[in-house]
Amino acid sequence: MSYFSRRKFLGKTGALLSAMVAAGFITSTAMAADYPTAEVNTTGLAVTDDTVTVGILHSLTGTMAISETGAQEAEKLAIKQINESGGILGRQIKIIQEDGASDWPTFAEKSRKLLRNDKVAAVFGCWTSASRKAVLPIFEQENGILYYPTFYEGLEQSKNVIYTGQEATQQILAGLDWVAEEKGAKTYFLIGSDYIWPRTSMKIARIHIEKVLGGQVVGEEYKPLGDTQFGSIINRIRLRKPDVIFAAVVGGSNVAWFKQLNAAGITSKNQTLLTLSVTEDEVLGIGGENLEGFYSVMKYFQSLDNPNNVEFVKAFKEMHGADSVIGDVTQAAYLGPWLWKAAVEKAGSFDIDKIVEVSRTGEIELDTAPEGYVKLHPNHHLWSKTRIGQWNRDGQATVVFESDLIEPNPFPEGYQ
Amino acid sequence: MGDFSLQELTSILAMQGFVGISLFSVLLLMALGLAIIFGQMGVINMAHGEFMAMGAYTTYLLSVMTQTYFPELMNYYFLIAIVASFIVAGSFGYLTEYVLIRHLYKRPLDTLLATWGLSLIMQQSFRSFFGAREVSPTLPDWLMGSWMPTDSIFIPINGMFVLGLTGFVTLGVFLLMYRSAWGLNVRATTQNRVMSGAVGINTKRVDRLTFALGCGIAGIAGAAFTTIASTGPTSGSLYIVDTFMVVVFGGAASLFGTIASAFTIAQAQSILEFFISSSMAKVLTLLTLIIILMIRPEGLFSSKVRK
Amino acid sequence: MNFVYERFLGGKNGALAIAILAILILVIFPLFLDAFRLNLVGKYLTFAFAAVSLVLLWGYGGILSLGQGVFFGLGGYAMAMFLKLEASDPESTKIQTTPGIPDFMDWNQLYELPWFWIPFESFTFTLLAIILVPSIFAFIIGYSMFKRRVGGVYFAIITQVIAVILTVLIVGQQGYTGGINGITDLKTLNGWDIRTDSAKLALYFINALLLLGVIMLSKFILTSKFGQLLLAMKDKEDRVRFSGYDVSNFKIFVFCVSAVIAAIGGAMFTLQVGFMSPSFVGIVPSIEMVIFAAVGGRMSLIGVVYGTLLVNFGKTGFSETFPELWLFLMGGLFIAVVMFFPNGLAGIWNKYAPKVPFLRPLVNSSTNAETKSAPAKIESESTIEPESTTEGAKS
Amino acid sequence: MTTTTDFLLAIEDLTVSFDGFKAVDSLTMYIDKNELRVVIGPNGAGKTTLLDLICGKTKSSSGSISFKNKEMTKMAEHEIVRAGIGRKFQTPSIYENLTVYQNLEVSYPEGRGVFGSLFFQTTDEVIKRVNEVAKEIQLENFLDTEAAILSHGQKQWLEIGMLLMQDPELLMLDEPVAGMSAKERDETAELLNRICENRSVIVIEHDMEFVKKIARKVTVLHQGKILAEGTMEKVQADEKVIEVYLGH
Repeated sequence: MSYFSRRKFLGKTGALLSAMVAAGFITSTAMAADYPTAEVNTTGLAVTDDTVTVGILHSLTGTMAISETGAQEAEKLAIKQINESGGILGRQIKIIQEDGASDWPTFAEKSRKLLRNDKVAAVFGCWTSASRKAVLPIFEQENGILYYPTFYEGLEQSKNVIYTGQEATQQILAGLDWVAEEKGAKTYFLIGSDYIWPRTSMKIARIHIEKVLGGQVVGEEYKPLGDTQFGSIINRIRLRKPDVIFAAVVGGSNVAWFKQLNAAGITSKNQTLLTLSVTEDEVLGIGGENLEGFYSVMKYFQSLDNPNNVEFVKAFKEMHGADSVIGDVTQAAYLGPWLWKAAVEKAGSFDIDKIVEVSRTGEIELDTAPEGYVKLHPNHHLWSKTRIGQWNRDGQATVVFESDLIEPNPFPEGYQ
Repeated sequence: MGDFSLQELTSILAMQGFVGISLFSVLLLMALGLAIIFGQMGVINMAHGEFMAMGAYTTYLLSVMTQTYFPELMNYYFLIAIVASFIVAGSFGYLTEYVLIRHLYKRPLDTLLATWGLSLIMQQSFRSFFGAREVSPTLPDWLMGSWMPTDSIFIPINGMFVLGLTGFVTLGVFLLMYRSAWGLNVRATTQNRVMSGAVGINTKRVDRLTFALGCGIAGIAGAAFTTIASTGPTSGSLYIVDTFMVVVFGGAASLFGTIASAFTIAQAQSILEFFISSSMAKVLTLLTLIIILMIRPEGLFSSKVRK
Repeated sequence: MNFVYERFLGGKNGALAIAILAILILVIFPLFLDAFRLNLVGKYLTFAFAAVSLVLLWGYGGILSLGQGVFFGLGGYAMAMFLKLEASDPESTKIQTTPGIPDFMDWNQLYELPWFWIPFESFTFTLLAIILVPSIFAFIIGYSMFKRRVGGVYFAIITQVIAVILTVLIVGQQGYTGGINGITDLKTLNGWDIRTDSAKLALYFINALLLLGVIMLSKFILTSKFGQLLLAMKDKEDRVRFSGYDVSNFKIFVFCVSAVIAAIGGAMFTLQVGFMSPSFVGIVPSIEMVIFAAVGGRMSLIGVVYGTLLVNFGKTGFSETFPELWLFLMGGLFIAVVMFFPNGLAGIWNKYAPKVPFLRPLVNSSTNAETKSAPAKIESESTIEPESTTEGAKS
Repeated sequence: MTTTTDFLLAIEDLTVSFDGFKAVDSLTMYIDKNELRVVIGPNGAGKTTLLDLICGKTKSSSGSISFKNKEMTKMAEHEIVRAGIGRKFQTPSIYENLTVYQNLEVSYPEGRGVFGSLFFQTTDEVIKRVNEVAKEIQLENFLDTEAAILSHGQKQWLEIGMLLMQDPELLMLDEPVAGMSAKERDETAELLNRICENRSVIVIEHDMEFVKKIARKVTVLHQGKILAEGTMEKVQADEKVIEVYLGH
């Protein structure tokens, strides 16, 4: 997390990696021999007889570093575990990490560097939609593959991107259905930060509330990113008295929003609140006492009680410190390298086109995901369950609802 | 809509009024330090937000330490944290003046740039030492929740606390600047630096202490804002532009101007915000300010002084 | 010809400096850098436009604008709007509710092209807009500020606030502007695919030539009486005024010119990078542009190009290896330049190059020889504070 | 409202107040063509403010200033200069980082507009004029010297030279010999006597010895009002003047 501990960690894994390569040398060459480099890599990617190079591209500096830290930690954990278990097609994975610096053009520049100069076989990275939009043309032009971990607004489906987080309908619809049914909600107040993801999410939510649930939207508000004054909006909420506040506020604003909500006397005792934008990462900044009793809708919570997750949490804490927390995106980022491994092994090749081809079959699946079984849909998104967690004072959530596997639908008919 | 009673409407009105006052106190607390420095030396401190964040992190550290070593004192640590924030940010400000600012007095625009460089370094230091994620000091229970003068009026306690603290700090600054011997020195130096030096005022020391005082107040603001907003490496930069506007709009070297300016901006923003979207409210407020400044470049509240 | 030689190139020394820069960016970079790095340099050179604009405005005019990103952005957005319309033909947007409009409009429930987008279907209009929109905007700001004698720190802050307003507006009105994502996925320019390597190479050369052209134009301005008056104003504004010059007109003009120069950079940025976003409009990019100029030497048209290249190479290089250290270095560099080398690289070159025998012929050439004057000192800025801040009365 | 006069400059009923304090109070004063007028008065009498008002640096509260029968009070500073009024400041106000030559050239009254200045060419006529003026102010051997390193007296002369470049009909000098050596004072007095031959000059001065050398008509200001006016001898004999200024 901090500068020093990260350095320590880098040193540690460095040593670990070399030790592992040495130890695993015989098995990996034996396996790699079954997959000659010339055959598994026909497009000149950075694949040698015993290594394959991938890129990690997240913001380590700037405002987004807050959110992206967990994602890149999870990706490194997954890669380390894959390497420990013999690598991929008998090859150890090497990482080139680049800093997007919370700046979209920098993301574009770095992704071009990774694809063009470093010839990486895959890239795990990006967090905001803006950064993804900035790199997308480059991935399509250079024919690279990006594993993108964040839950996002949908309306996109690129051959060169695998979306390991949920698209908007997966996350939103199940949550709204639950709150309508369980809480008997009729009136909704929508609030978000002013950019594409909250706006698209709220658009979908409004249509669902009005057309499907027969409820009423009594307010829809957007705050500029970084704004920290929520008093006026809180008063408007009081005026409209919604059954449910449906929130998608992000970043520093998010902290101010919950602190001021709590101080204004709006707590879970008198108000139902469902948010799309609070994971365990955010709770650290907001403080559990300000969130207690409110609900988040996510596909993953750190408290999930299944063997995969218990092991994942343990491994993550071993690698990144006992007090680290794991949020939805962190888990989705962790899936990236594993999904890539599954695709490469199924294709028997590192070639992007072949990976895309097998990804399109809808047969790439993971039994070992911390969130439970997931399967890649031909539209490059994941089938996943949606869960509702109620926050406790200690910053962990109690899962109060879990849906069936939901089909990803990035271009939802009737919701556009 | 439409189905609420007169009493509810009055309550909302009262609470909305408090929103404006609360924003006013936030703006004023941030602007005070900046205004003192700007009024005294014509220097705009671009790292002001980072001095604020320094206060916020000091509060966070104290909260963690108290929780670990003296959990029974959790109710009181916050008061100590405010003082500590003042001292930490103030000392660092003192150091900054000594190392950086004093070499640049004749070049105000360069000071602006140098303090920007400083703010980059400070932000990255926060990130390196505290991590990129936001932190949240545990607040004492008495700062949570709201005060209810009637059944339907909720006044946030943290908002009142910030308001009270702002009043206290403003009063302190007033007494210091206008009722103390030291304040007389400061004002004399502002009026005529050469003459003040000639009559035996140590103008360098006055500058250094003024800068430290301004930064220290930013530290207090940081401590106070942990109750209402986030603490992260870049938290300070969220406030900085609004704060500049308060200072510029209020006119230099006038405590009253700063107060009046903060009040006007806060009321305009919060009233507009109630009717139109926040983004547009912000755009409109800033735009109006710029237009007024074009008409009255000396700031709205400074009196005409002969040249 | 002699006129051109003296005024646009700045005489023998100036011509030599421009020639060296031209060889570097037109010959050496294209020969020795791979396509990716060359494209990066192309991007950096678009920032150099902004840095050059700051030499005129800040170095000579003494007017610090912390909102140069506004103009960079206006130019960039104008170009992006044209390219986006070309990329949004009905065929490639047929999955949208309303085919034929940019994708982000469709996502934001717009069903037809907003009126202010329509003229951007014309390339000629777009080129005109890149020049005219920033200059009109700068004229309005400049007129209302400089006629009221707002300057110094006040002007810096007001330009900064304008940058904030524009950013909030772009982000908040995403149906019309693409919001925080910006305008992305730009493909062709009048049918020419700008994403290919050959197109990028061609754009690189166009950009480099434009930059050299802008530098020569700036040189012309600075070697004229106008340039001398700028320096004179920075030193003793009242003297210039009481010599019969309308000082504000000069400031407005130099502000407009600097706006146009930055806007050209922005337009070239969009073409080479393939998108435009509000992250170039706000405070941070605007101040970074000032950093480029400060590091290169605020008084040197050529120096700031090297400054821009150096800072950006540093940024890219360092962030590949030590991302955390970069901000420390950048902040430290900035403080160091302001405190110890107010004339930046150009100043250092001026000071130390004469001590190296074979560099001696080059000295003065790549430095601030824009006017015939001796190297101008960085004086205390002519802060034209509003009247009230000047205390004391003389009688 | 202004009456038509033969005077070059007619100041009538001029008042300016700052927050109620009247720095110049209902002042009326006339300057003839080719007149050299010296204005004296104790500190705070309103002397510099008067010059500020004439050249437009300060705007009057009421009253009129008419130059060649043209009202000046509403005009911008540069327009007043172009009408033919030149003003020298109390402390030498020259461009320190330009050479003497450039200081003078920049003051040449052509290419005064934005575009005019962009395409301004240094013609032989300009060079001739610069050399003439440089000779007049005894700086002909310093043309390539950076102005910053001139002596204080030379800076004062340079500023006068910059004004002469524009050939103004009215020249206003605010304490032109302040800080000069005795020799420089004498030379300045000669310079003033030379240049006032075909223009009017207003001089503000404290140094009575110097005033005696140049003065033909003296105006004494006190508290923003005219206390006395006339020849040096007459003024020196005036009781009120002795009381507030000359006496002690």
